[in-house]
Amino acid sequence: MIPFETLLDTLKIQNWSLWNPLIWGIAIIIAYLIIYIIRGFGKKGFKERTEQAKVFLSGNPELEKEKMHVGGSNIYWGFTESLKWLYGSLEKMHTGNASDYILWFVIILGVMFLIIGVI
Amino acid sequence: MIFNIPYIAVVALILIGLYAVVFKRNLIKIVIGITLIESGVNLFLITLAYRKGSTAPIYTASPGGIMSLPVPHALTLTSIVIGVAVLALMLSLVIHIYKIYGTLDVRNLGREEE
Amino acid sequence: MNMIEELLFHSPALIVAIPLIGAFLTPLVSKINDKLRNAFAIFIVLITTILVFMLSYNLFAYEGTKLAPDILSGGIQTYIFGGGPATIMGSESSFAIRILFEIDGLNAFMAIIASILALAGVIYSWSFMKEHTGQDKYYTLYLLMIAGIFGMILTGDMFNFFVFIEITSIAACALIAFYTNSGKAVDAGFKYIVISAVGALFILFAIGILYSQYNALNMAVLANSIQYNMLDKIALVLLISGLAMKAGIVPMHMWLPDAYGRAPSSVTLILVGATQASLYGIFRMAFSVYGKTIGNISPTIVDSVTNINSIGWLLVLLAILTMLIGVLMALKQNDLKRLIAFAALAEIGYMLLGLGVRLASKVVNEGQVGFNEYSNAALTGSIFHIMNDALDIGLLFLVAGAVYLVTKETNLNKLGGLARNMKYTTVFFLIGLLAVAGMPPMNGFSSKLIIYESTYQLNPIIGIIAILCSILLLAVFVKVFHSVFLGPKIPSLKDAKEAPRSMLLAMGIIACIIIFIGLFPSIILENIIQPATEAITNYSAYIGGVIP
Amino acid sequence: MMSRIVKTISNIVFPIITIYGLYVIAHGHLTPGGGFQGGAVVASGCAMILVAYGSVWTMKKIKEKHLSILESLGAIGFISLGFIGILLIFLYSSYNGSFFKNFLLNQNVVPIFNEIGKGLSNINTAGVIPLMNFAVGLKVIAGLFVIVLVMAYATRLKGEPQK
Repeated sequence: MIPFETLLDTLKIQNWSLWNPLIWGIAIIIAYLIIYIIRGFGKKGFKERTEQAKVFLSGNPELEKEKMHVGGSNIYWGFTESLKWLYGSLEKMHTGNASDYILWFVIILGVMFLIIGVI
Repeated sequence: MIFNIPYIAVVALILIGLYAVVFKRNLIKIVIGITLIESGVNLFLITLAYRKGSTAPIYTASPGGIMSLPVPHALTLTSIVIGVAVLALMLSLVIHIYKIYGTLDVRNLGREEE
Repeated sequence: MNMIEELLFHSPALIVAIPLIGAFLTPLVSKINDKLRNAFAIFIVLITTILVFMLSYNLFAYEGTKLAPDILSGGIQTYIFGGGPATIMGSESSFAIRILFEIDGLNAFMAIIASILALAGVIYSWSFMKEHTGQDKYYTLYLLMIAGIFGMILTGDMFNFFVFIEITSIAACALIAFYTNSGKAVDAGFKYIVISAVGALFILFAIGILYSQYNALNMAVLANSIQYNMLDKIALVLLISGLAMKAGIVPMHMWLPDAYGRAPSSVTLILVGATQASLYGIFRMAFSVYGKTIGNISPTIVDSVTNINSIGWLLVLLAILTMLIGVLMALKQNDLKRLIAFAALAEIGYMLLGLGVRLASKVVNEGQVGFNEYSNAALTGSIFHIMNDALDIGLLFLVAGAVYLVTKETNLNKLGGLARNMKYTTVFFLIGLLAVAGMPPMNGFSSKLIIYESTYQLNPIIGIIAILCSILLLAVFVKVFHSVFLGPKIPSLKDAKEAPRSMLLAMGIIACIIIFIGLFPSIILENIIQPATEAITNYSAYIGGVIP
Repeated sequence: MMSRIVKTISNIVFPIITIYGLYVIAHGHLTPGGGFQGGAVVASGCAMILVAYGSVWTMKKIKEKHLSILESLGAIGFISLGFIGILLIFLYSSYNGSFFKNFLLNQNVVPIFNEIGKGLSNINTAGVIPLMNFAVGLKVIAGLFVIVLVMAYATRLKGEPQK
């Protein structure tokens, strides 16, 4: 069990400890430097306008640049598809109808009253 | 028992108002429901102010004896003023909705596409 | 008293009154010149912001560096309207009759947030609203709403609180329905006014119940005499559920995506402030008005500890629902603003989680009531997260507004490749994304860390759910970042330009604050958040501000 | 658009309603009533004219813009009266001012306002409160009338010719 003061100390600048955001910032900068250096190694072997520069899509032909963009609704398609049962009921809940919003309010009012008033 | 009648009326007004807001599908009826709830709450405040046999709280014309409490009256007035503003705003929005959609049934409007 | 002290003494009233008089002067000023009116609105909000910062500096500064130490008593500044003493001696006992503003640490903290949002919003509006007609009404309502939010935050009177809620919701409703030619916007405005009218009426009902018992409307006087009997419990239920609906807690949240998604972006920014003010209301009711019974340690409540913990667990449950449903629905949205609105919902869940953990962590030990060690941390994280959420979500909404202004499009399927044309906006979005998801160098991280740690000690599963929701939030915004800013240029958006300068300035202000808080969280935590937490948990000091 | 009888009667009744409303506003601090109630009475008189003559005719006579300026003026007057309570500290250095201070009471500069209630005929007894009532009354008259006017104008029947 960590007391709050210890937790706060880990965030302080003076203590240079684990959760100090400055350390994380420096770590991210160092990581970028390393990436840049690794990229520099590969750059020697890279030649433009050869087979190297072409996009490889499992052997399929490359489409035009504009058609290659993955739209918003296509991202996480698998996730929403596998959770279809959940999303179906969630969408049914959002009726866009002011009366239903008030109905939920009344339900919560009742539940709260049961918990606070009766118990 | 007789002194509880105003409180029963308060609860009845609020429940009728909630019924209208929740189960009626016409925008105007929803607006009426909200006004009913507001009347219930105002009646509640007014009832709190009254004591048996009390007179209006005006010093210059007072016949003496106990007076009813003026603070809830002031609260009720403020609440009525706010109610007028809310009512006007709701009705003007209803006018706009009717102009755009041509209907006042809540089931036919307002659903956002997911 | 010299001039500065005099100004500071009157600043609580001026913070509300200056936007109010500015609101009613705006129609007259706009008769002269449009640019003058915009500058006038910025000027008014700037004065208010300066006053808020002076007030907060005076409240939070260490002893000896305060500007006017005489006007504070026990760290609380009380301002009485109309002058005179706060309480009057009756024939039997003293009773409070005057309307007063009582400002302790939490009030000042919330006022800082509201003033930053208001300043950014009004600067942003200069370019964002350029093309629209009816701007004088827009600015009138905007300033009115700012006045209402400040009133909600600063007031120390229950009925005044109700009045300012209504002022805020009337102005907000008219602003949400600002695009009156769009049916969806008008409908969102109608939903918002129905929700807030019903919620506010139930709050008024609760105020009536409290008034009938204790013959007082003043929060401090009520806090002094609260007994937690059956009627008080009913009033508590009405207050918390009414305010929770206005704050957008699941399952009463459905108005929030509609309203946030359809309002102009500059309005959404200030709506975030209104939602936070409602959340502040829950804090104030739980810890100050009911502070003697549910918010704090008192020897008289040993037999009702189970009850109080059950309230806490209920709030924790609602918070988990809010986080999960907010983030799951956000994952599926295809409309940019609606998506950010659901993300904002998830963020609200974190704040409520901290509050719930605090209330649920009461223990009885050998006849003594006490709090678990982590409960203070939970409350601190929750209060800190109010600030971070307002800034992050506000920044994201501003970016969404910039994207909308440039492309006239908010559908994610039709956007793409904007990073090539809108460099600064992209950087700002990236900052907002990292901050909302709670990545280390940004501000969301430190508050979320405190919330995770304290929640994990209450119940490990809840802590894990909170972390999971944060990861999902990152996933949500990676989707947005990819589909809006990355990818090849879309032909229809070829000639998109960078957002106008005033909008960049507004976004820049918020982004700078985010990075500053992110890099040095301990400065904010020690100087502002901890005094605010101490102020909210110390209900006897709050009572002492009115009843000596 | 109503018949000649309705128009004539409302012409006669309108001044009476207006005077009654102004009475309620002016005696707001002595009797039940005040700015809002009196303003609502006057505005209902204006609404009667609106019903009798039709919204198109009324819109020609009274512009919506002017009414909103009147409304703003009322609100500004109300808040300015609150501000004067603070601003008086610039005039008198020892003045103990605050927002919404009743600065007309207990002072020697304008002694006519310095009285305390004697009866229903003494209107000058409450200091700044009657002035605030007038400001609120102005705002309510203009505000309510503009609401009714705009609503009536927005929902007029376009197909039917208005005489």
